[in-house]
Amino acid sequence: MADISAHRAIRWDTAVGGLLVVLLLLSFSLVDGFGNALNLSFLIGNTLPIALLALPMTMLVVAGEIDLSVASTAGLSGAVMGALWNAGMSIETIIPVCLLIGVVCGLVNGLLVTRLGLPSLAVTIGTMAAYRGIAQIVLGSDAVTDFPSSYLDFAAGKLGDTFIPYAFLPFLVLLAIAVVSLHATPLGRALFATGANEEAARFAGIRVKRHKLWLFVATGLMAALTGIFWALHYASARYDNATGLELSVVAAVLLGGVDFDGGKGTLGGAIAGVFLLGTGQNAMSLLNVSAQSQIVVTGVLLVLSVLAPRVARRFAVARAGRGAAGRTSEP
Amino acid sequence: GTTKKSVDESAGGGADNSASEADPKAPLKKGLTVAFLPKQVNNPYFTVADKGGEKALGGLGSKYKETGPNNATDTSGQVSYVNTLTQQQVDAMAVSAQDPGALCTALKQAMRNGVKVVTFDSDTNTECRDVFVSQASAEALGRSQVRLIGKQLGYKGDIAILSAAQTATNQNTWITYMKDELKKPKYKNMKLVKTAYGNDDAQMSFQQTQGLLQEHPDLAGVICPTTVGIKAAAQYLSGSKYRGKVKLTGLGTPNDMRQYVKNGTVEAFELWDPAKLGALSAHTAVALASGRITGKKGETFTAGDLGSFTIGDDSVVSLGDPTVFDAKNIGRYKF
Amino acid sequence: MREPPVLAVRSLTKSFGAVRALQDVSLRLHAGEAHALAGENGAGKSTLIKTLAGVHRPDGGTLVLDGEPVVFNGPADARDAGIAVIYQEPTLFPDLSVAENIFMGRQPVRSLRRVDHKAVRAATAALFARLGVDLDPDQPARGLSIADQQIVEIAKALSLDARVLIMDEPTAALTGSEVARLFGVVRSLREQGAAVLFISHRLEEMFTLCQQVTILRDGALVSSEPLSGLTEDDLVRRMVGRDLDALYPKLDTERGAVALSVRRLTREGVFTDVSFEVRRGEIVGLAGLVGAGRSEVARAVFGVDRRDAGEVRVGGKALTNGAPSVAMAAGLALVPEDRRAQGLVMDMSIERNIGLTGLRSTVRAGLMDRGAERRRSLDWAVKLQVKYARIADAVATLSGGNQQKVVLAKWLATRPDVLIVDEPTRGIDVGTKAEVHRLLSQLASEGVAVLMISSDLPEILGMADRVLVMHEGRITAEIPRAEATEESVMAAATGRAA
Amino acid sequence: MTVTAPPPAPAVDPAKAGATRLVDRVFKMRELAILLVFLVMIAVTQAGNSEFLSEQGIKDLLLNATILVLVASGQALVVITRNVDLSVGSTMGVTAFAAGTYLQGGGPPVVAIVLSVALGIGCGLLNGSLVSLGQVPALVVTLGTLYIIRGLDSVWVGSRQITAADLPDGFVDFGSGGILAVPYLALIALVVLVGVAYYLRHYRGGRELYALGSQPRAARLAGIPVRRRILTAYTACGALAGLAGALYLARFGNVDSSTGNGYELTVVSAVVVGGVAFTGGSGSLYGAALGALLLTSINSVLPALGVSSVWVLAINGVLLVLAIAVDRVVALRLARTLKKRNAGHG
Ligand SMILES: Nc1ncnc2c1ncn2[C@@H]1O[C@H](COP(=O)(O)OP(=O)(O)OP(=O)(O)O)[C@@H](O)[C@H]1O
Ligand SMILES: Nc1ncnc2c1ncn2[C@@H]1O[C@H](COP(=O)(O)OP(=O)(O)OP(=O)(O)O)[C@@H](O)[C@H]1O
Ligand SMILES: [Mg+2]
Ligand SMILES: [Mg+2]
Repeated sequence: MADISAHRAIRWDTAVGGLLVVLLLLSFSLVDGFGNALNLSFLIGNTLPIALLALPMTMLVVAGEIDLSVASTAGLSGAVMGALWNAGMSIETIIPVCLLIGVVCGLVNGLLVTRLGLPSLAVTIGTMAAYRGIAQIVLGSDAVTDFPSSYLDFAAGKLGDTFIPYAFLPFLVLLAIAVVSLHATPLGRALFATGANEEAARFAGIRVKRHKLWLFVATGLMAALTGIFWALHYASARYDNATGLELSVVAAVLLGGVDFDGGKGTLGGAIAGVFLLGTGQNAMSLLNVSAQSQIVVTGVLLVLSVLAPRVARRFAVARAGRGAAGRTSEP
Repeated sequence: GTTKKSVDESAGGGADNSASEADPKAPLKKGLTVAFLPKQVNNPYFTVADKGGEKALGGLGSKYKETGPNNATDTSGQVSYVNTLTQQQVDAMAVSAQDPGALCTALKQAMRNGVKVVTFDSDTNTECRDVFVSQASAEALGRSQVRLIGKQLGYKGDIAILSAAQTATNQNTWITYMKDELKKPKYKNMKLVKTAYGNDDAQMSFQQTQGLLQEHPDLAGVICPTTVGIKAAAQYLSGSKYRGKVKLTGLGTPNDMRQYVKNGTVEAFELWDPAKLGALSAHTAVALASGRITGKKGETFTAGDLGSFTIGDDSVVSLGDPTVFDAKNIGRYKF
Repeated sequence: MREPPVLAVRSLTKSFGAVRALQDVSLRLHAGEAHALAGENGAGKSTLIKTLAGVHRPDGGTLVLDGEPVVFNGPADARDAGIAVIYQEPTLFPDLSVAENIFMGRQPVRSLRRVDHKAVRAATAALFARLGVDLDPDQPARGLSIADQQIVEIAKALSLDARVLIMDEPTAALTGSEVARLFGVVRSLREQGAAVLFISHRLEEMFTLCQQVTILRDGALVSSEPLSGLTEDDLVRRMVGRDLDALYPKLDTERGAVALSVRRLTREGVFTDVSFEVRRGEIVGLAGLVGAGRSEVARAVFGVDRRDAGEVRVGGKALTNGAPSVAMAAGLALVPEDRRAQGLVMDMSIERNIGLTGLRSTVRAGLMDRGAERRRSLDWAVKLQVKYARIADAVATLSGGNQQKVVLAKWLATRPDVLIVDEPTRGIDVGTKAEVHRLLSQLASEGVAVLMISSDLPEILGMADRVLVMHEGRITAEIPRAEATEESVMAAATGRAA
Repeated sequence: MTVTAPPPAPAVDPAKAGATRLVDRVFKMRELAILLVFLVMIAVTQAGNSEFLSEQGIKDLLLNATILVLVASGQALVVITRNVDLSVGSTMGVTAFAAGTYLQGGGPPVVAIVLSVALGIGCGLLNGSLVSLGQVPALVVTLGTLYIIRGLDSVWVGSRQITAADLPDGFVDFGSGGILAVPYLALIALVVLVGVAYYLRHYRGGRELYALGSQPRAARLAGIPVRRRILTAYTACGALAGLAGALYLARFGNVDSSTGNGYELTVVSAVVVGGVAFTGGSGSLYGAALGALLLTSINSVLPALGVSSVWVLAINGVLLVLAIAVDRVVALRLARTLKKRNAGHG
C-alpha cells in the first residue's frame, strides 16, 4: 500500500490551472496576434465542443465509466439536423428532436452498461461505430450548409467587440451546473464513491446503476447539443462531423488530472486541461509550429501530466527518507 | 418556425462580393505572403501541389508558406488554421477545402479582413472564396475516365467505381458525369454495377475491391477516381488472380502507379499535374491581391509560363485537360 | 540459554508520515516455538509483520536471520529466506484457479521449464486434504467467501514449508472446527522445527497455540514473556493498559413490537425459505458454519442482492426488492462483513466514508452541508474511539480494527431501527470488542432491533437473546438464550440436529 | 517447489469437480462461441455468394486478418496485465516506414523485418518503462505516446511515401503470395500466435502476467517481478506491432506518415470481442486472434453480400455491441445454472 499520509500528492488539477495561467501570460506577451479579441474568440469557439463534452465526460470518468461514443453521437445529431432541415422541417422542431436522439443514444449506452453489466469502454467503442454508421445512413454524402443565418451567427459570432463568443455564455451556465452537481451535491459525492468502490457505494444505499444510467443519458444529451453547436458553428452538417473528437476530450480530461480508475478528479482540472490544450495549439499555430510538432507536444504533455506528480512525490519521499536515514544507521 | 424554405425565400438573389473593379494593367505586387492550406499536410499529392505554388511564388517575388491539419478529416482543425492565417494577416490563401460549408464562416471572415481567398482542388460554396482553381473541369475528368476504361474493355462488360469517402465533393461530381457519359450509345454494352467507397484508406479500399470482385465475379473493370484508392486497388489486383484480367483505371500519380503499369495490372490512368495546379493557384492569388482580377466571369490573366486563363462561371478557373499516363510515357513523369 | 533465534528484530522503527507505527521494537522467534503477538488495533502488529516480510522497509533497526543481519528488498527476498506470511487481508488472484494461486511464481516444472499443471493440482489437493477442507483446486478464487480465501492463504503459506510461519489474524474469519484443523497443522509444523508468529484478537487461541507472547501498545514494546503463568486478564491489562470490564455486557431489555420480519425469503441456489422475526430491543444471533448462507441472507434482506421469493418488512412496511436505499429509509442498516470491498471507500477520508450514509440528511437546499457532515462524522468517530491522526485522512491509512470501527460508525450514524451486523468484531481487539458489544447492548436497550451474524460462537452466546442457526441455506434451529450452548448451536449448524 | 512427494490426492467431491470441469469447458467455449459466430457468418455469406470461399476468397480473408491478429495478440498480452497500449497504431506506422526506407535503400528484406521488429521493441520498451517504472496509468501514458510516436513519425516522414515500386519485387510478391490458399503472412502470424499463446499458458512468466493483471497487490506480495513482467508484455506488444508493420508494408506495398492512424480502436475492439477483459487477468490470445478474424471478416462479408458500404459502419458497430452483449449474457446464464446445479448437489 502506498504511503498515503506521508506526502500529499501535489494536486495536479491545481498545477494544470497554474500552467494554463502561465501559458496565457506567455502567449499574451510573446505571441503576435494572440491577445486580440478575434483570435481569442476563435480560440474559445474552437475549444468549446471539447469543453462541452468534457463536462459529462469528467463526471463519467469520476464514476468509473467512460463514453467513447460522444463524438459519434454529436455526428449523428448533426446529421439528423441536416437531414430534417433538408426535409423542410423548422429548426425550432429539429433541435429538440436532435437532443432527444442524443438522449436515446445515451440511454442505449447506459442500459447496456447498467443492465447487462458490460464494460463501458467496450460498449461505447461499439456504439461509436454504430452511431456514426447510422449518421452515414441518415445523411449519406450530403453536406448541409444552409441553416438560418440567425442561428449560424449565434454559433459563430461574438459579443460585440469583446472576445467572448455568444455560445460561451450558455457554456458557463452549464459549467456552473456541472461543478455544483459534482462537487457540492449528494449526487456528486455518490459519483465519487461509486468510482472509487462501486460495491461499497451500493452497500451505502447509493443507487449506483440509476446514477450511472442518468449520467450516460446526460452525456448523450450534451453530445447531441455539441453536435448541434458544431453543425451551426462550422455551418456544415455532415455525417462525419466531429470525428475523432472523443480522443481529444479524453486526453484533455486526463490531462486535467481526472483519474481514469475513477473516484478522483475535479471539473476545474478537466476544463483547465481542455483550455490548456486549446491555448497551446492556438499559440503554436500562430508561431507557425507545424501540426506534427503540435501532436508531439500534446503527447509529451499527457505523459508529463501523469509522470510529474509521481516524480515530485518520489523526490519528496526521498528527501524525507534521507532525513530518516540520518537518524538510524543502515546495517 | 424557420425552415429551409423560408430561409431560401428570404435569401433572394445571390450577392456579388466584389465591389471594386478589376484593373488588368495593375502592377503585380511583390513581397506578398501567400499561404497554402491543403486538406492535409504531409499528403504527397498536396505536397507536390504546394511545391508548385512555392516555385511560382518565388518567381513572382512573393513569400510562400504552408500550414494545415495533420488529418484529412479534421475539419475543425482546418477552420482554426484559416483563423490563424486571418490572424497573421497573410495577403492571400490558397485552400483545398475539406468541407464545402464548414470553412465558410472562417473564410468570409478572412475576406472581410482583406485576405484574398483562392480555393484549389476542392471547392467551397461559391460565396466563400474569390476564385476556385479547378484541376480540370469536373466534366472533362468524369467523362475521360469512362472513355479510358471503355477503350480498355472494348466497350463491353460490367464496371464498378471505387471512390473515396461518401462525402468527397470532387469524386461525387465526377461520378455524376461518369454516369452521364455512360448513357451514350457507345457504352450500351457496359454497365455500372456498383459504386463502393474506400474512404481513402488503404485497407478499406483493399477490402472494398475484394468485395466488388466477390460480389460481381464477372466484373471487367474498375474506375477509381482517387489516388489512394487506385493505389490500393492496384496493389490488391497485382497480388491476386485478377491481375491483367480486371482493368483498372482512374486518377493516380505516376510514382504510385509505376510498378503496376510495369507489371501489367494497369494499362493507363490519368491525372492533372498537381505542381501546375499549385502554380496556377499561386498566380491567381497574386493576381487577386494585386487587383488584376476580382473573380468576375470573363476576367483574363496570365499565369507565367502556364499561359493565359479566363475566369468562367461561378468564378472558376480550369487548369485544362488531364494527362493520360501509360507504359509509353510514364517514365517521363516524376511526381 | 537457548539456541539463537531463527529470526529476530532489534530496535525496529517505522513511521508513516507523522504516525509512528513502530518504535524500538525487538522480537525473537525460536525454532519449534509458537509466538503470539498481541496488541490493540493499530498497535503496530501488522506493520511489524510486513517489515519482517519485506513489504515495508524499516526506518531503523536490524533484521537478524540465523544470527546474520539481513535486508529484505521485497517479499520475494523474505520468501527465499524461508519466511512464509499470511497477511491480515487475503490477497488472491480472483481470475486464477485456487491451485494457481497457491503456487504462483513457483509452480513445479517439467521438461523445457514448462509448468506442470497436473503436479500443481495434485499438490494443492494434498494441501487441502491436510487442512481437511473441501475445496476444488480448479475453482477460480473469485467468489470464494472470506473464510475460504483465508484457507487458500493458509495453504499457500504451508506449501512453502517455511522455517518461519507468520500469521496475521488467520482465524478472524474461521469457525471453530476450521481453527482446530489449522492449529493441528501448525502444531505439527512447529514440532518439525518451524518458528511461528501468530496474531489473533481471540485470546483463548493464543493460549491454545502459543508458548511465548509479545505485546505491543501504540507501536512500542510492552513485554515479551512466556505465556504459561499469564491469565487472559493479564494479557488484556498489558494490551489496553487498564482492567477490562465484562466482554459481553448484556443488558436486560424490554422486547417491543416486531421490527424486522422476514418471510419465506429465497435466493435460488443460495438459501431457501428463510423466515424469522426480530423485535425491538432484541439481539438475535445468526450462527452457522462458514458458507451456510448467513451473509447472503443479510444482503438479500438489505436489498443489495435481489431475492427470488419472499418478503421483508421493516416496522410493518414491506421493502422493495433490490433497493438498499428503500431499506435505509425504512430504518434498516447493514454492517457488511467485508470492510475493504463492501464497507469502505479506501481512498476516501474517514469523514467522507462516514458521511456516505448521510447523503440525504446532511443536505441544505440541495447542496452538501459540509459542516453538518463533519460534525456527524466526528461525533461517531469519537464515540467509537477510532484512532486516527486527522478526520480527513484516507481510511486506507488506518489499522484493520480501526477501519472496522469506521464501518460501524458509518452505519450507526444513520440511527437505524433495525441493525444487521455481519461479523461486527472481525479483527477488532478485545478492548474495542467489549466496546462494540456494549454499544450493541445499549442500542438494543434503546429499542433497536439487532440481528448479529458472527462466526465467533462465544460472542453469539454472550450477546444474543435468541440464536438462529443456519445450515446449507436453511434455518435449522431457533434456540432461546437459556438453551443456547456451544453444543446445541454446533449440532444445528452441522445439520446433526433435527 | 517445496512440497515434496505429494500424498495421493484426496477424492474431490465428484459433483463439485464435475461442475468446475464444466466451468472449464465453458471458458474454453467462450472462444468457441466466437469461432461459431465466425463460421456461421462465413457459411451464410457463402450461401449468398458462391465466389466468397474460392481459393482467392479464402486467401483474402486470411490476409486481411493477419495484421490485426498480430497486433491484437500483442495488445491482449498487455491487456491481460490490466494495462493497455494505445500506441500500437503509431508504432506500426513508424516501423512500416522504417522497413520501407531500408528496403528502398536496397537492403535485404529479412534485415528490414528485423529492423522493423527492433524499432517496435524500442517503442514497447518506451511504453513499458514509462508505465512500470513511473507506475502511472497506462491509458494516459500510451495515449501520450500514441501522439508522440505519430508526431515524430510525421516529422520524420514528412510527405514522403514508400510505394510498391520502391520495394524489391520479391518482398511485394511475398506479401501476396502463399501456399495454395494460405498466404505466407498468415503462416507467420499463426506461428507467432501459437508460440506466444503457448508461452502464456505453460510458462511461469506467462502465468505471472495473468496473476499481476488479476490482482497487482497480491502479485507484489507473491514476489512476482511486477515491473519486469509489465515491461516484457509491452516489449512483446511493441515487437508484434513492429512485425505487423513489416508485414503491412509487404501486403500493401505502400506506406506514408498516416499509416496505422486510428488503428488502436480497431485493435482494442478485436481484443474486447475476443473476450479479453479490460480488468485484466482473463482471456486468451486465441480469443483475441479470433476477435480480429471476426472483425476483419465482417468487412469482407458485407461487400461480398453486396451490402452498400453506407451500411457497413453501422452494421459493424451493432455487431460489435451484440458480440459483447451476447458473450456476457451467455456467461451470466451459465454461471447461474452452474450455481443452481451446485446448490442442488450440495
Ligand atoms: N500504509 C500506511 N500508511 C499510513 N499509516 C499506516 C499505514 N499502515 C499502517 N499505518 C498506521 O500504523 C499504525 C499501526 O497499524 P497496524 O496495521 O500495524 O496495526 P495492527 O496492530 O495490525 O492493528 P489491527 O489489530 O487493527 O490489525 C496505525 O496507526 C495505522 O494507522
Ligand atoms: N461474492 C460471491 N460470489 C459467489 N459466491 C459467493 C460469494 N460470496 C459468497 N459466496 C458463496 O455463497 C455461499 C454462502 O456464503 P455466505 O458468505 O453467505 O456464508 P456465511 O454463512 O455468511 O459464511 P461466512 O460469512 O462466514 O463466509 C458460500 O458457498 C460462498 O462460497
Ligand atoms: Mg493488523
Ligand atoms: Mg458471512
